[in-house]
This record gives sequence, structure tokens and C-alpha cells, in this order.
Amino acid sequence: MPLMTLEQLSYNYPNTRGLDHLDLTIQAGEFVCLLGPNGSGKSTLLRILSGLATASAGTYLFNDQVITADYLSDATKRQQLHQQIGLVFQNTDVQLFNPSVAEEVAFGPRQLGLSTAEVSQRVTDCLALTDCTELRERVPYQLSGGEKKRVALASVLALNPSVLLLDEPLNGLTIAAQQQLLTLLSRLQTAGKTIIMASHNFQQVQAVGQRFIIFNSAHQIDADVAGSVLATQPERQAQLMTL
Amino acid sequence: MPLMTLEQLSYNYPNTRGLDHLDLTIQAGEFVCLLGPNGSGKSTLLRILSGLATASAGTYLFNDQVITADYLSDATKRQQLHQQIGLVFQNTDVQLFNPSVAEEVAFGPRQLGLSTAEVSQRVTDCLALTDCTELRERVPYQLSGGEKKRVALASVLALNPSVLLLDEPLNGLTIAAQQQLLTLLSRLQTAGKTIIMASHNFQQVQAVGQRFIIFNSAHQIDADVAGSVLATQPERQAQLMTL
Amino acid sequence: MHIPDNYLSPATCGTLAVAMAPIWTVAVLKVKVQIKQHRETLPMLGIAAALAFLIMMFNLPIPGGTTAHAVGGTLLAVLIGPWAACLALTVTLLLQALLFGDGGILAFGANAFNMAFIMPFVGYACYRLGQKLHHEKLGLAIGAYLGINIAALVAGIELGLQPLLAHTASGAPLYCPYGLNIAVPAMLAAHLLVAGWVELVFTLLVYQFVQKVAPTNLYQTTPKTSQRPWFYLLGGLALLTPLGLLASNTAWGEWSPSELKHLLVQQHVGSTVPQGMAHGFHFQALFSDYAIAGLPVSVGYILSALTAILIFLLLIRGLQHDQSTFKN
Amino acid sequence: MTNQPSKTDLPTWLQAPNQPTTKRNRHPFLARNQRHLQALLVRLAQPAPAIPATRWQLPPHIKLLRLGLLLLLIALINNGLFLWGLALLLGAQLLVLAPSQLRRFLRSWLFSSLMAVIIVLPTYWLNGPATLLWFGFKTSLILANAQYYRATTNFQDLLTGLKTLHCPDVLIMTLAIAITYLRMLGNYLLQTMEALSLRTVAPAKHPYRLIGALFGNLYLKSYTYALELYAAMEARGFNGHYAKPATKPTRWRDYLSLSPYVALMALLIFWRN
Ligand SMILES: Nc1ncnc2c1ncn2[C@@H]1O[C@H](COP(=O)(O)OP(=O)(O)OP(=O)(O)O)[C@@H](O)[C@H]1O
Ligand SMILES: Nc1ncnc2c1ncn2[C@@H]1O[C@H](COP(=O)(O)OP(=O)(O)OP(=O)(O)O)[C@@H](O)[C@H]1O
Ligand SMILES: [Mg+2]
Ligand SMILES: [Mg+2]
Repeated sequence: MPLMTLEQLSYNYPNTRGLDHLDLTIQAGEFVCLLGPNGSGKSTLLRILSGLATASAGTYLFNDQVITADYLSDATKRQQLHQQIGLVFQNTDVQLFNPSVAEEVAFGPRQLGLSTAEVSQRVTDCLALTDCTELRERVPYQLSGGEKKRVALASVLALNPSVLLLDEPLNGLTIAAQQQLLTLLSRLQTAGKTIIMASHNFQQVQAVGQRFIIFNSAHQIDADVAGSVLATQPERQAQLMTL
Repeated sequence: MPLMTLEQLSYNYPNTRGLDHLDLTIQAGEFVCLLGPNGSGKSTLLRILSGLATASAGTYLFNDQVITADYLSDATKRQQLHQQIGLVFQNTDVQLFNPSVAEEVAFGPRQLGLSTAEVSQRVTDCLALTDCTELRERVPYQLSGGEKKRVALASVLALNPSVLLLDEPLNGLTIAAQQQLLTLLSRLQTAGKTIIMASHNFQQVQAVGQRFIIFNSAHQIDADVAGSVLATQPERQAQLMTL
Repeated sequence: MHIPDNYLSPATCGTLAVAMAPIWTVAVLKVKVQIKQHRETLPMLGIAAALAFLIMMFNLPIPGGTTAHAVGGTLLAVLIGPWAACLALTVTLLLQALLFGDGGILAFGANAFNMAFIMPFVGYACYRLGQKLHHEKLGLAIGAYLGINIAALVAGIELGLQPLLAHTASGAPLYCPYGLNIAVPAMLAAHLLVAGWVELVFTLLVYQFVQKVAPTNLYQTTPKTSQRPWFYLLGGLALLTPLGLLASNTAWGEWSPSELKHLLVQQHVGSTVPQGMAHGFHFQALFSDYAIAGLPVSVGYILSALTAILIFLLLIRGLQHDQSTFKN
Repeated sequence: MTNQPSKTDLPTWLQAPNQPTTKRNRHPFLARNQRHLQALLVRLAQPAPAIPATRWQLPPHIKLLRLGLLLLLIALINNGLFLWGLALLLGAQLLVLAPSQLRRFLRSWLFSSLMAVIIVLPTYWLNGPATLLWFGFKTSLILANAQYYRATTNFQDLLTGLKTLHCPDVLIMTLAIAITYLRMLGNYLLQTMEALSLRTVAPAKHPYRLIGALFGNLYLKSYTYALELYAAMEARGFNGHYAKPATKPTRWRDYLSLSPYVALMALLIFWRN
């Protein structure tokens, strides 16, 4: 049973098209990279997958449930979906709203009804994983761009979602931090999480991604290749490098 | 006469340090790249240079004028400064406030009192340079991340400032767009503009930058090397690659 | 609390708009000084206006299962200063009236008076008083609650005076049909019981957040300022009273019952003279236990003008007290 | 900085699959507010298109003056026939609207009129139907005129109109910034609420505390934005004065278009004395 299935899914913004008739199946445990030019629909797809927006046409199935506006209007069902899917926004500014970094990360776990000790354990772990331990007592909105990005990731990780959606998580990180993040993501995948990540930099994600979905500027999927296949196609790799 | 001079300049945010005793001289016509870990002070330096913030200690001279809070409180002087220095923010969302992309780009030239024909010429040119022609009638806040970045750049270019400060302008752009932007910047430099750009990706800016200022996580300048010197130091290059 | 159009007579609207004029003038002058010191004040004004708009459209859950929204007058006054808040709220109200159909266009002056003047200033005065007594949060809470309730009271009075000020010869009200005995309790009950608490909780929580995260971003008071503007204001109000008298006495196009019957018959709406018209005294009877009802309209108007002035004096008293204590 | 493998060793809880909890969420207010905000943003993104240029467009300030005069007249006049005439006049103007615009006009006009009538409904029992009818008629006429103005005026026109009527610069600037920021802050608030709802995996114990954080953040954020935006605007030549795009000079016939209303008003005052 696939984890997520899109069938002829389209999404229209008020005046523009966001996605155009996508067909896509994602299995649990995959590491998928979304690539494509600016404005091709990567962020839009992640919004659909996370249930922030619902398809204008076509269907989206998550765990064999059709996700519609109706489905999402049921608070309990929406909550269940959100527990399983974590999204790190492209603009992480909007994601941080608590008065301190520690509280930001504790926000999710606390809702789950974990004990105080468990919550603080999670906070410490997540901050360590994303190298934010020193920022613990800082105010999120007063951080530098890259710091915000890492805190946002930590706050999503703390929920331990089984599907992680990441919208250009490498942007604004130093090369070292990028490497560290990619390693972390591979580990998470090994631990059974599904990871879907939008990125521009094929070179960086090449090593970790197992499947590459390439959008074109018509908001459609141009190609959907497995990493193993790609490894045998050097000319395609070269083309992706200069996307 | 140097264009910009910093002397023992420090900047403190309410609770944290932003910059720690910088000494720096920048000549007109240079292409300077700022590198360094997250939170090392790159954005803060650009804010100081653009007159958005003033030093907590030390002095900043622009064209032999000491830029202080007093100096900036004079509207005419502040405006003169701002007209010479254009800044593209790290979070470009803040920069876009007009109802359409065309108006966004036209805002500056119109304020300068150019004729309607000149204004529309500039708009067309700037949109073409940044590959935004198709976005002309779109609403700025409804663009994708990378599109916003390009529009913000176009709107600053339209003013034809003599100094361009760019805070991580490559983030979120596709590799092709990054290349195009870098070429554009080199051309601008050839045309006599001073360009100061913060970036994480040494590899990408290596080809265009003529001088590299490397910050450390103590908010100080670690190294300040010319591109020509760097070319003879492969081990240093390798180190910068993994910064 | 947005009063829509046609609830207030044009005379009342005019009076309140003119009453706002000196306040706006002072606010613009004050804010100009503020801009000189902190140039971010100008964009901050616009932003505060946008913020107020968002606050007013944000539905907050209340225990009964329904929702209410806060106005944020007191909160803005504490965040950006009362004068700036006055201007910002004015802009919000203008925007709502002209582009979003929230609150009347003619009634703009009245709405501005209630929500952009009374609310922030009452709230701010309480806050400063609390600050002086080292209970600023208590002051703020009381200010938020009192601010919205006094504004509601004034709105209720404005509405409730209409049947007295403007009616046809036979006594049928031309504008808001509810007298003081209905309008005031209705407005007050809604605000004392629900809206006031919503405003209080909302104000406190946002304030707490800002204070915890960035205390420097709260409005820092500047030392004592002159009292003169207040007297201009009072003078203006006093001058306006006769004007209101002129405008409010009778209505044009006397609307006699027989004429109306004719009209209504023509439109097949009804063939008899409407109840309220035929028994115009019913209306009077409703107000019979009201002392004002027996008085000529002009006297009633003067009384209400006096009441308004008195409320102002009380307000000023509050502000004065805390300003002079701030000096030491 | 080197990559330490220990840093990315996963803690055990992160390796385990998550256990979904099911608790009822009693506060769907976030979702509702999201919808409202979305509607607002859509509205702000597509300012009402002005009526297709017929013979001549009224300049913005004349439009504003006309609206004021009209509303004042309707409020003052208590003669059914006159009001009827004004209603016909408006109806004729409505004919020029595009069908879709007309539908939108009708929808919001009917809705707001209904609201107004509901509020005064109890007067039916107090004063009889006449007061109710009369009030309802006048109110809906006023609302229709205001709504017509809204349907045919975009934001820029309003600003230009106010500017021509010599509104203080501070006010116009504030208005201009307010509408800009309404878009930005609205968008920011919407996205934050989306992010919040994604992480609201169980009923919030203190929904109000969340709201405090939401708006507290919005304020602080906007404070920073204020500084940066102002610099960005100044950097682009903005000098504290609102530069309006050149407008056509007002012609005599623009003023003439106001004359019926002025005449009516004069009549009104004259008649009364
Ligand atoms: N809020 C919005 N309203 C209207 N159109 C939008 C909105 N957000 C995005 N779009 C448009 O939808 C299309 C897809 O946008 P999307 O954000 O998904 O692109 P993307 O692939 O994430 O691009 P980027 O790499 O620049 O982030 C683009 O044409 C964009 O202009
Ligand atoms: N508004 C603020 N308030 C308080 N501290 C801040 C603020 N902005 C940045 N800082 C802090 O100042 C230091 C320098 O930040 P700056 O934004 O200049 O870093 P940067 O080099 O641009 O980092 P990045 O690569 O992540 O963008 C950091 O420690 C940061 O946490
Ligand atoms: Mg995107
Ligand atoms: Mg930065």
C-alpha cells in the first residue's frame, strides 16, 4: 500500500496555476527529492501533501484516505494527519511564534501529553541534533536566517512525524551545516521515516536522495527517476546539475 | 579615498552581540564576498553598511562622512545615502510592498521623478535582466520564493545605486538563475558599481569575487583575502569549501 | 461596536466628527514630534493600523461556543503610545468604512470618537495609573476592560439619544429607534459580560508576550506635555452644542401618517396606517418614566452635551493626575 | 567546524514510530480565521476593477465628495418620493456595472441590509411596521450607495481622492502603508496560523495563550519590518511624501456632476427655514 498517491492532481491559485495534473505515488520510507525551476510547483506540492491546501481537481490519498477539504474540516482527522506529517516551510520566519527557542521546540511534544521529563528530553535532543543548543534561551524572531532555519527543523522533529516534508532546508545554511543536515536526514530515513525534500542543488542532494522528481516550468512532472537509475546516466546528471 | 571604512566597529543587539571590533576598508568598484558560519554577523554588517543600523561602538565612514544616528536623523542626508546604496534583504518578503511586480520595480524610479517613458524603460530593462518579464502583472506576495528574490533584486537595480549590498542573493535560485545572476553582477562591477555580497557557497562565488572576507562565529573578521592571493592557496580554498 | 450609517442623525455625526477634529489635529502634531525622535513611527502607524484591522477581524473563541473579536484600542495605546494609536485606529476605521463596509461612512466621526479616542485614552490612563502604583498589568487589565465598556456606553448614549433628537412631528424616530432605556443597557450588557473580557484577556496576553520577549518595544512615555489641547477640545464641544440644536429639531419632508398611508397603499404594503404611527403616543409612553422624555428636545440636547463634557472632564482628570505624578 | 557523527546519532524516541493520540479539538477557531484571512487576501489581491471607462471617469475626489453628499442627503431627506428618485438614479448607475460586479454588489448589499434590518426588527413590536420599513428602506439605500462606491473604487483612487482633498500627508501615508501591510501582515499571519495548525497535534490547553503569541509575534515582527520597510522605501527614493501618479486636471463638468446634489442640499436647507 503506497503511503501517498496523487491522481491527476491539479492546484490553482486565485490567478495562477500551481500544479498541473500530477500522478505520483510515494511509498513509506522513501527519500524523495523535488527538483525544478523557480515557480515550478515544488512548494505547492508540499502544501498539498501536508494538507495545508486541497486539490482543485484530482485526488490525494494519504494512507488510503482521500484528503479533501471536507476531510480536513474534521478537527480530529486533521489532527491525526498533522501528527504524521511535519513540514518545514521555505520561509521559516512564519513558523516560529514562541517566546523562546526551547519553548518553540517544546510546543509540539507538550501537546501530545508527554511528561515534563520527556518533553525536556526531546527538546534537548532536537536542539543537539540541529546544532542549536546554544540558542536555547534566545528569542526565535531575533535569530539570523540560518539559525531560524535550524530551529524550525528542530521544532518539527520534536513531534517525531513519520513523514518529513522539507522545503529547501539547505538554503542559508553553511556547507558544514548542510552536510550535517543531510546526514541527519539519511539517519532518519534509516529509522523508517519518509522524507520529501525540495531543493535546487542537485549536487548536494544527489548523495542522499533515492528518488528524484523533476518539475518543469509548466508545473508538471518532467521526470521521476530512481537514484540507482540516475547513477547510470551521466548525461542526465550533468543536465540536472545546471537545472 | 576608500569608499567605506570601518574602524573598530562593534554592534550589539539587545541581548546579543552582532559584530565585534571590525576594521575594514572597501574601495569603490570592488566585488567583495562575505563568508562565514550562521550567525557570524554577515547580515548585521550589511545592515550597518546600508545605514539601517548604526554602530554601538567605533565608526563607519562612507565617502568620508561619519555615519551616526545623528547623521541619519537628517532626512536629506539619509536619503542621499540610501540612494547610493541598494540593499537586497536576506528575507526578501520585507522588501515587496506594491500591488504588482511592475509597480514594485517602478516605485523607486518614479520617486526619483523620472518621466513616465524613462520609468517604464527601466522597469522593462530590470525585469528582463532578472528574468522576471513574465511576472510583470503578478502580485509580489503571491510569488514563489525564488521569484520573490528576483523581483526584489530588480526593484533595487531599477534605482541604479552605485553600491549594491546583497544578502545571500543566490539562496533559493536555480543553478541556472544563480549563474545568470553572477554574470549580471560581474557586468555591473565592470560598469563601475561596488558590490558586496554575503553568501555561504564559496564554490559559487569564487569565480566572480575579487575579495573574500571571512567571519568567524565570534562575530569577528577571521581573514580578508584577495581572490588573486587565494588562487595560490589551494589548501585555504579547500577549507573555505567546507566552511 | 461599529455604528452603521443611518443609526445616528447627521447632526450627531457632524457634531462628533467636528469634536474629533481638534483631537486629530493634536494627534498629528504629537505624532510628528514622535516621528522626529523615532523615524520608524511613520511606518509603525500604518502597520499598527493594519494590525488593528487584523485584530478586529480575528474571531476569538468564547466559552459559550460562539466567537467575539477584540478591538485592541488599549493594546495599541500601550504599544505605540495613545496619540499614535488614535491615528492608527482612525485609519483602520476609515479603511473599514470606505472599503470594507464595516461601520458607517457618515458615522465615521462617531466611531472614531468611540474607538479611536475614548478607548485608547481611557485604557492608557488606567495603564499609566497602574504603572504608577506598580501594578501595571492590573492597570492594563482594568484599562482594557474599562476602555471598551466606556466606549460602548458612549456609543449606547449616542444611539439612545436619537429618538429624542430626531423624530417626526408625531414622535416616530427617524434614526436609531431605540431610546436610552434600550440602547444603553443593550450595549453595556454585551460588553460588560462578553466583549470586555475578551478584550481584557487578549490585551493582557499580547502585552505579556511583548514584555517578555522584547520589553524595549513597548511605548516609552515622554515627560509631561501641555494640557492646552484638552481645553481646545472642550471649547469646540461647547461651541458645537447650539449647532446640534439647530440641526436636530425637525425633519424635512414632514412625514405625516396620512401621506404615509397613501404611499404604503400604493405599494401594496399595507392598507392601514401602521400601528406605531396611529398610536404615536405609545412611543412616548415607553419613555414616560424617563424624566428627559417630558422635556423639550433642546433641553435634552443641552443636558446630553453637558453630560458629554462632564465625561471628558473626568477623563482629563484621570490623565492629569497620572501625568503630574509622573513628573516626580 | 567538522562533522561529528555523534551529533546526528538519533535518540531512541526519534527512531520509534510515533503513537498517534486522539483527543477532541474543541477550538476550530483557527481554521475559521484562516478562511477569513484567505478571503481578505484574495480581496486585497484583486482590487475591484473600476467601471469600464465610459464617456468620462469622475476624478477620485469628486467621487468621494459625491458619496458624502449623497449619504448626507439620504440621511436628511424624509420624503419618500425624493428618496425614490435617488434610488432610481443609483439603479441607473448600476446598469453600467459588469454582470459579475453587479452580482457581487447585490450579494454584499443584500447581506448588509439584512443585518441592519434584523437589528431594528424589535421596533416592529415597539413602534409598528412603519418605522421599521422606513428605516430599512433608508438604510439599504445608504448601504447601496456605499457599496457602489466600494465596487467602483480601487484603493489607489481613494488615496488620490483624499490627497486632492488636502488630507494631511501623515494620514495618507499611514493609509497607504496600512493597506500594504494589511497584505503583508495578513499573509504572515495566515502562514503562521498554517504552521501553527500543522503543529497543533492535539487540542491546545490554552488557546488564548496561542493567540497572545500569534499577535505578540505579529507586532514584534511588524516592528522590525517597519524599520526595514522604511529603509527599503527610502532607499528607493521615498521622501515621506506620497507621490501620486499624475492625474488629469479637474474639469468644470466634473464639478458640474456634483451640482444636482448641491442643489438638492440647498433646497433642503432653504425649505426648512
Ligand atoms: N500565494 C500564491 N498565490 C498565487 N500564486 C502563487 C502563490 N504561491 C505561489 N504561486 C505561484 O504558483 C506557482 C508555483 O509556485 P511554488 O511556490 O510552488 O514554486 P516553487 O517550485 O516552490 O518555486 P521556488 O523554487 O521559487 O520556491 C508559481 O507560478 C507561483 O508564482
Ligand atoms: N534582530 C535581532 N535581535 C537580536 N539578535 C540578533 C538579531 N538578528 C541577528 N541577531 C544575532 O546577531 C548575530 C549575527 O546575526 P546575523 O544575522 O548578522 O548573522 P549572519 O551571518 O547573517 O547569519 P546567517 O548566515 O544565518 O544569515 C547572531 O548571533 C544572531 O543571533
Ligand atoms: Mg518554493
Ligand atoms: Mg544573514
